[in-house]
This record gives sequence, structure tokens and C-alpha cells, in this order.
Amino acid sequence: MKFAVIVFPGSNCDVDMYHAIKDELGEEVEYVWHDTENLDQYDGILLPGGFSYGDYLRTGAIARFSKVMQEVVKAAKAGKPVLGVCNGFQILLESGLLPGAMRRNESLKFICRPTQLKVVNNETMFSSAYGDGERIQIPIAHGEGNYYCDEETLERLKANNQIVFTYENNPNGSLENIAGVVNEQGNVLGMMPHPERAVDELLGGADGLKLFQSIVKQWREANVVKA
Amino acid sequence: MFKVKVYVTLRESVLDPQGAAVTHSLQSLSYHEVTDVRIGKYMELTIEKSDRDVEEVVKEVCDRLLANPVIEDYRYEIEEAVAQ
Amino acid sequence: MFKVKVYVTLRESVLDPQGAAVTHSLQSLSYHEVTDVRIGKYMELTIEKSDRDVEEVVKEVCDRLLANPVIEDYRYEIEEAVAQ
Amino acid sequence: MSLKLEPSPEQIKLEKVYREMGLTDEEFASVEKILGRTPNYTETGLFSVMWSEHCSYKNSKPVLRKFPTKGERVLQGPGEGAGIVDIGDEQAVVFKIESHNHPSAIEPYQGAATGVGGIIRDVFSMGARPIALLNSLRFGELDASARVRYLFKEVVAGIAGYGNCIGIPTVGGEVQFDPCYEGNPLVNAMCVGLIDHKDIKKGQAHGVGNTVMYVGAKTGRDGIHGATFASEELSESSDEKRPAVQVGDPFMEKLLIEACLELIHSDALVGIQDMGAAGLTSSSAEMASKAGSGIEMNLDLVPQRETGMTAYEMMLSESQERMLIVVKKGREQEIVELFSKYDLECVAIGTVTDDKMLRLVHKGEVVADVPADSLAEDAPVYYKPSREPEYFREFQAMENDIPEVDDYNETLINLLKQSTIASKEWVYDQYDYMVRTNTVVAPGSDAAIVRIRGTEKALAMTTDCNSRYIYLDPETGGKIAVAEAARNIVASGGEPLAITDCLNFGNPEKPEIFWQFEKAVDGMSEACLKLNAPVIGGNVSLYNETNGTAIYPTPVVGMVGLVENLNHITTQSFKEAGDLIYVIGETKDEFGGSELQKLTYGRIFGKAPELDLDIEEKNQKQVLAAIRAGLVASAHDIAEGGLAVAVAESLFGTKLGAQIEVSGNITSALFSESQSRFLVSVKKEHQEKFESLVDAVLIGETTNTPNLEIYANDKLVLEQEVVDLEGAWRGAIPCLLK
Ligand SMILES: Nc1ncnc2c1ncn2[C@@H]1O[C@H](COP(=O)(O)OP(=O)(O)O)[C@@H](O)[C@H]1O
Ligand SMILES: [Mg+2]
Repeated sequence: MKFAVIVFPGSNCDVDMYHAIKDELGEEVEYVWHDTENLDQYDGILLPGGFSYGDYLRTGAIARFSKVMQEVVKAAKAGKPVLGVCNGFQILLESGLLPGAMRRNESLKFICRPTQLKVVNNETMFSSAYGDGERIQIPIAHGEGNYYCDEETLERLKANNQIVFTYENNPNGSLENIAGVVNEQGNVLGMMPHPERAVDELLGGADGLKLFQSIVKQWREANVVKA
Repeated sequence: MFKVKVYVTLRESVLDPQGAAVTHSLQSLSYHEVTDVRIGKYMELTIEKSDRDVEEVVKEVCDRLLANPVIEDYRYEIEEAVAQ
Repeated sequence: MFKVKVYVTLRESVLDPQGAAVTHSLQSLSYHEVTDVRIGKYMELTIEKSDRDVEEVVKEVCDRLLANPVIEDYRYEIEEAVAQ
Repeated sequence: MSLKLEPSPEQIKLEKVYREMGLTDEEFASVEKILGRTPNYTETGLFSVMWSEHCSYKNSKPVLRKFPTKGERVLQGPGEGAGIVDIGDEQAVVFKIESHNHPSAIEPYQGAATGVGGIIRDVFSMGARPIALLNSLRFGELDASARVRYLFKEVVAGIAGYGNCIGIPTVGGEVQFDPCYEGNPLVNAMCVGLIDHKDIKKGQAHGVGNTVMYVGAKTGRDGIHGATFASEELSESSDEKRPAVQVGDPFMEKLLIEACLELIHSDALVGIQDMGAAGLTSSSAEMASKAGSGIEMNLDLVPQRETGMTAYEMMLSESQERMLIVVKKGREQEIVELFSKYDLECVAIGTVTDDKMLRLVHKGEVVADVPADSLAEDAPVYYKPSREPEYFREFQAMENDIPEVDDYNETLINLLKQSTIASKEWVYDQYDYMVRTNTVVAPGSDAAIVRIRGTEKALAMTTDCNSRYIYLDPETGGKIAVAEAARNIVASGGEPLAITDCLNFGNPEKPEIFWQFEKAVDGMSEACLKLNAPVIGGNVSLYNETNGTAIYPTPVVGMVGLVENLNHITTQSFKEAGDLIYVIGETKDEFGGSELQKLTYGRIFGKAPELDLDIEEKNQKQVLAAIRAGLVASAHDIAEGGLAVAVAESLFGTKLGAQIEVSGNITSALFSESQSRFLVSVKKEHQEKFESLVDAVLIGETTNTPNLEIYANDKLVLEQEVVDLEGAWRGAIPCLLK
């Protein structure tokens, strides 16, 4: 399986994502610059964390206008897995690929620490390798991860099982402890915690690896087995 | 040339963590009369005359970039400035 | 009760990286007529009547907390609101 | 404002205008002599910034020469943007520390943020990829005033804001609180980078006819005369003199890093230097001077953010996120294209000449024409008078005093709550210490450890300086600062490579302050020699005084060590129940400058703890040997608060307990701050081997019950649940900030 790590000006977890895929997952991966006009050759799209365009104005607000985002939308429509982590999640929200918006953390401070998450839906292409309700440890590092959506949207998220991860101890004020959500089709996941930072025991834990393994497994089943 | 002022505010229904924090610290500084603070953005745009209607441009720019309709509202004031 | 609007802007000579980034982004979205954007804060305060003069309170609060005098300027508008 | 008329050379001389810029009468006279005429306004400005203490080290140079700067691994010592040390495999580590004290006192968020930005530029301008940030901070006591709390919060937020955005992990540092820093906080930032030998670049303008190019943010009127400002005491009038505050733009700098690291692979690049203090002036004068060449620049071509800027303003501006590069003639276009990929402006503003002059043209006129060397090299050097202060003699004459303790339990809790000892989680929780996924040991242990991807190696890094000891006895205290840093590196499994230092002192024109400065450097130098950690760079920040009162002498040591193998990485936390606990090093009745003394008397006095460098070296060698032999489960240096605090810290976060037996004077055994000591834990199966390798005293064992029990002469003298200790330690700083 071949992944694209999209690099926006100001992305800074692109390296983390790249190495997680290449060194720990052992799949193919390439950096893709934000002005790229074609993503056809990639099977999975990864939007890394960071501060695209400095996150000036609003997080993710400027990056969503990058050329490559039209391609990301296309890939999402085509059903390819699209994962946005942290700033990547914020860009997905701004671009409308996922519902809701981010506010500043309740404490108004940037927070970097390991957090406990609960896998509330293990039936997505991003979470199938986890057990139902499994508790995992994944670090967060953000200043604006306080997820918000209106009630109607929340009802829909719940009805469609779109909430994938929740925080065990809400660190940022996020609505209903939401840490990660998928779109209705189930192929676009946005999450604030960084699974790509949790793929190596040397650095404190590897609970994030299963997320990437889930993606690969589903892709193999859909493409390789049939072929 | 136009000087445009844009005000972006969080929607009423959205909790404003920054405003809440400021209200709280004003209370602890004994400004008990200040009962609520909401914090938004204030932007000043300089727009040159072009073939497009300035108001149309401002609206578009606000809708597309300056405000996030999921949580924010905006309003604006357009003033024609005399070029120096 | 008073509704107070406070506008906080960066001083002229102070760099505004946010404004610069937004200007740049608008340019690349082909809004070439937008030549400059400066970004500041806009705040709405609700202040109850007290024995202190409201304007005095607003000034103090701006100086002490809402604006950073080293890099920012502020102005305000006070409006008396009829309590509902 | 910009249109006000500049004084003529005659006026400058007659009305002594140069004094306002910080030049003395003698200095002005020597400028006249160098030029053979009276300088104009712009030229006077150039000399005044370049000859300020901040840029020229005119007061500190004679003392700095004492530092050992050579070593078999040193590839670049002091003099360039940052020092470089070989770590094998054709790789090297680049690092440097710098102060941003005065800007942070005025505008803490931006002052701290731009301090971080500046030190990062020093590192990547050498061609290195910045891989980690550290800092060293000093404030007044948190309960002193709202202003102190404001400064603390904003400085931390500023460091976090810049480092997080730019995506370089902030992996360590230190914060201390003492009333002497109330009016003059210290903000020192350190950056560590990694480089392949072949990529090392220098800031030199070689090659007559080559092109001088300007990259990055536009120049505004911010920070004009910042370097001069940094070379004066803070006073009430500082507010008016204050230059327009610089605002950091970490996004711009992120682009600059990526673009410059791409640029260093281009053979069109001749030299590169960041525009730090004294911006365009220092970068151009130094690049020319180092290369023995000259530079001519047309200031009309300098990208400007504001209108109507004068030559003086452009040359003295300290706008952030700018670099000056020299490229081969004819290759400009490809450089412009390289930068435009990152949306960065890169413009040719001048050429390299052979006449050794820095010549500036503005609006068709030559506005300055001065020898580049005279700016960069010929600043006067002052040998300041030095005098042993009265207080030092008094302190030295005192007997060692052991503070009275009736309740060891309560005392330990109180020590853990001291803001200098208490957990700094409130601080580092705000730093993205993980980005780039190489941080193996995060903030919270002794040294931080960052692995080097693709190798089995890692780098250990720390900043240290206990200024109380240095105040009591600058020479001994200076040794301790270096030794403590090395102890932190060793306890983490590394071997010290070199140090960078940031010498924060008061006004050097006072003989007692100058004495502190000299003595501290003597002590540091001696320790550096003994511990084989040469000084590869640093920064001096003098005039740290408010209304006539100086800070404690605070020469911060930033040290980097090499961990040869990832297996050697060791943290301070106990690992398993049943492990043996040892102390290495002798405990004496030493409380001068200690936390217990401060807690008991509210002030410090007496002698600093002794430091025998032979013993220090031996203890470090033994501990490192045991770690490398795989015999050590945990290691921690015994520092502020003594043994009891070190044991408690080793228990936090582990769910374990410990039973300890001490002898001799109990207060000293528990709380003395004797130097050269380590606390280690060892698995029982390694007991024999460990004891054969290390002169250590077995003092107890880790247990499964999360309690700390300390016995003395078979009597239980201290018993605490670890949760209570940990609660006191963790809660102290957040509680003070409420
Ligand atoms: N300003 C800071 N920034 C980042 N980390 C910090 C800071 N202050 C303290 N720390 C971290 O907290 C831990 C304890 O610091 P300190 O008490 O100074 O340790 P030590 O006495 O062993 O040098 C270290 O890991 C250190 O890196
Ligand atoms: Mg330590």
C-alpha cells in the first residue's frame, strides 16, 4: 500500500508520520508538497500535524485552500482512506470533509502529554484492529483541540456511529470527550491525538500502530485479495 | 481605495473559553461589575478599487476565509478612503 | 447595564504575522484587490452599573488586562443598554 | 518620525549625540581616528551597536579567554553562530545558548519567543538541522506579585508558542525562583542541531564580485538599538528608551529553516549568517571581516515593511527571521527560485569587494564607508577593576551551620513544595517535547535524551546553574554548575562532549560584580578541563540589575553528551521492587545556599558546598562505567534538597516504595547538598558486579508498598505515603499560580 504524507508550509509532524509508516508499519510512503495536482498514485492520504501557515487566523483555515486539497477531496469521494491528525484534523474540518470546528483548549494552554483514549467504534477502516471499547494511550500536542459541533450534528454523529475515539480524561474541553470522528462514509478520519507518535516502545508506547495496521488490512482485503 | 472593518464573533451558542477566562480574571481582580466578556476578531482590510463590487468581494472573503460559519458570525463596515 | 465594545489593534510599527499570512493567502486566491490585512481583537463586555464610572472601569480593564500596551493600542465604545 | 533630520557629524561631535547611542567619549575619539574624520549619523550608529557589550564583549573578552575551547572532538569553537562537536560517523552536534533577558522583562511573550527564534537561526545558519530546544529561566518568587506570575506564564507561553509552531521539540531546561530576579528575569534559550561534517557552513563573505543576498522577513523599525539596550541596566526610564518590540513569526522561520537546509546543498552558496543582534550591520560586517573582504550594499534594495526608513534605521533594525547569504556571481536566479518554492523573498542587495570596507549606498549616496574589521574586530577591550566583596569574606568566615529540624516528615514535604524543587510539569506540559519522534527521555528526568535516527546513538542534553552557590562562592559555584550538568548527563547514560554557556551577571563596572564574573569563569574553566568538556560557544549578558541591585551571578551551563548506545539510556525513576539503592559520594554537613537553609532562615549564607574535581571525575566515571556495563536500573544526581528529595523524585510515577537506612547526623544525611553524589538502583543479581565497579554505599531497597520509610540508627525517622509526597511536589506550582 502506498501512502502520501501531505506537506503544507508549516507542517511539522510530516516527518513523524513518514517514519511511522516506513519504519514501523513497513509500507510505502512519500512526502507530497501542497501544490501537487494529482494524488491518483496513492492508496491512502495522510494529513500530518503542525502549524500550516502558522495556524494564523484559525487552525487549518488557510491550508484548506492549497491546491492539493481539491485532490484530497477527490480521494475522499473515491473512498480512499484519508487520515488527518491534529492540524490535519483541523484542515479536514475547515475544508468541510468532516463536520464541526475547533476551539481553543479550555485551559487556553498548549498541552503535550500522553492521554488515555477509548475506542468507541472499532468497526471503521481505521480502528478494526482494536478491541471494542479498548483503552489505548496516545499522546496529544495541541493548543486548539476543543471540538465543537451543534446539537443536530452531534445527534447525527452518534446515530451514524461516527465518533471513533473519546478521551478518558478530557484534556481540552472537547464536546462529549470527542477525540476523533469519521465522515458518514467512514473513510475520512480526523483525530487530535497523534497515533504516529505512538508506534515505538522506545519512545513510550506503540498503541497507535494498530490504527495504521487497520488501514492496511482493509486495503489489502479490498484490493489484494480480490486481485 | 476602501478601508473595510470586519468583526468576527463566536456564535452565541458556542462557549468562548477565552472570554470565560478573561471574565474570570476580571472578577478576581475585583471588577465584579464586568459580568461577561466575549472575544472575537477585528480586522482591517485595505481594498483597492477593481471591476468587482467591493461589498461582493468582502462578503466572499468573509465567507470563504475570514470567518468559519460553523462557529462564527461576522459583520463588516466599508468606508471609501481618499487615496493620499 | 452597559454594552462595551473594545477594539484592540497592533501598533503600526509592530509586525503582524497573522495579517501578512492572510493577505498572502487572499492574494493567492486571486483577491488581488485586497492589499493589506491587519488583525486585532474585538471584545464585547457586559458591565453592570456600579458606583464607579463605567468609562473609568473600561479604561482600567483595557490597560491592565485586555490590551498589551507594549505592542497594542485600543479604543472602545460604550453604550447604555436597557435591561430586559 | 522618520523624517526628523539626522544630526550632522559636527553636531554629533559637539552635542555628544553618540553618548545616547552608548559610545563613550574615548570610543568616539577612536572611531574618528580609525576613519580619519568625524563619522556621520549612520556610521556612528554602526559603531555604537557593534561596540556594545552585547556584540563586542568588550568587558568580558579578557575573562572569556580563560575558557578551555579545544578538544579532540571540537570542530568549531567559539566565534561562529554556534559551536560544533564531532560525534563520529561523519556526524556532528551543533549547539549554543543565548539570553533574551531584557526583551523578556518588557514583553515576556514576544521576548521569549524571539529569543528562541534567534538561537534556532544560529544553529541552522551553520547548516545544521535543529533537533531540540532547552531553556533556563529565572524569576522572582511566584508569591511575590502578580507581575512575577505574569512574567512566568507569558515567558513559558512564548517559548512554547515559538518552539511548538516551528516544530522543534523543547526537551528540557530549568526554572528557578529567587527574589533577586524579580525585576530582571532571565530567559536563556538553547538549541541543539545535527549536521553531517560535509554540510558545515560558515558566515564568511569570500570571493570578490560574489553577490550578497537578503532572505526572509522584511525589515521594519523593530528592535532598533536592541543590542545597546541589552547592554544597559533596566530602570524606570527603560520604558521610554525601549525600541519597538520585535514580534516573532515562527511560521516564517520554519520556511527559512527548510529553505536554508536545502540551500546548503547548493554549490552556489559561499557563506550564510543570521541577522541577530545589530541585524544587517553585524551580519555584513562580520561576514566581510572573517573573510578578509569588504561588502558594498545598496539599501534601496532591502525589503522594507515600513515606508521612509533611513539607512540608520535599516542597519540597526533587529527585525526577526532574516538571513544574509553570499552566493556565487551569476547563480542568483537559482537561489531566488529555491526560496520562492517556500514563498520566501530573496533579493540581491550587494556585492563582495576587496577593499575590506563596509560601504552602504542609499538613494544614490554613500551613507557609510567604514572598515569592516573596525566594526567587527577593533572594539575596545576593557580590563575592569575587580574587588573581592565584603559579603564573601563574611560568608567564608562562617562555621558550617546545620539548620534545626524537628519533624523530618514535614520538612521533606515543605522542601518538595519549594518552587525550585517542585515539579515543573506545569511548564513542560506546554512544550511539544515529542515532535519529530526522537525524544526518548522527555522532560522530568535528569538530562533529556534525543536519539539519532538511523544509528544506535543518542544525545543527552541539560541546562544547569545553581546561582545560590555561585553567589556565596563564585569559583566553587562555577565548578559546581559544570559538574552538575555533567552529572546529569552521566546519570542519563551519556558522556559529556562540551558545553555552551550563558553568563548572566550584573553591572561589570562594579568591581564586586566583575570579581564574581572572573571567579565564576575560573571555576567553570577548571571543571571543564577536568571533566573534558570544552566550551564551544556561549553568550554574555551583563547589566542584569534593577534599580542598582544585581541578580545572583548566574552562569548557565548548557551541556550535551553522547550516549553511545540506546541501551545505556537511564532515567531517574526506580524500576522494580526489590532493587538495591545506593549512594555514591560522601555526604557532609553542607547547607550554605541549600534549599533547607533557604526554607529555615528565608535567606542564604555561609560557604557553598565543597567540590573536589578529582572525586567528581572518579564518581562520574564509575557511574558511567556501571551504566555501560548494564548494571544500573536507575540513576539520579543528588542535588537541591539532598538525598531525601532525590529518593522521593525517583519514586514519583512508579507505584513503588523505598526503605532506606542512613547514619550520622540525620539532617545532613537527608538534606545536605554535598556535591559529586549520585543515587542509583541496581537489581539484586548485579550487586556483586556493581560493587566491584563502583565505590557505593548500600542504603536500602525499593519495595512494593508505595511508602517512603527512612531509618536512622534503627529508628524510623521518616515515613510518608508516596502519594502525599507526590501531591505536594506536583501541586506546588499550579497552586502558586492560582
Ligand atoms: N524550563 C523548563 N523547560 C523544560 N523542562 C524543564 C524546565 N524546567 C525544568 N524542566 C525539566 O524538569 C526536570 C527537573 O528539572 P530540575 O529540577 O532542574 O532537574 P535537575 O536538578 O536534575 O537539573 C528536568 O527534566 C528538566 O529538563
Ligand atoms: Mg538532576
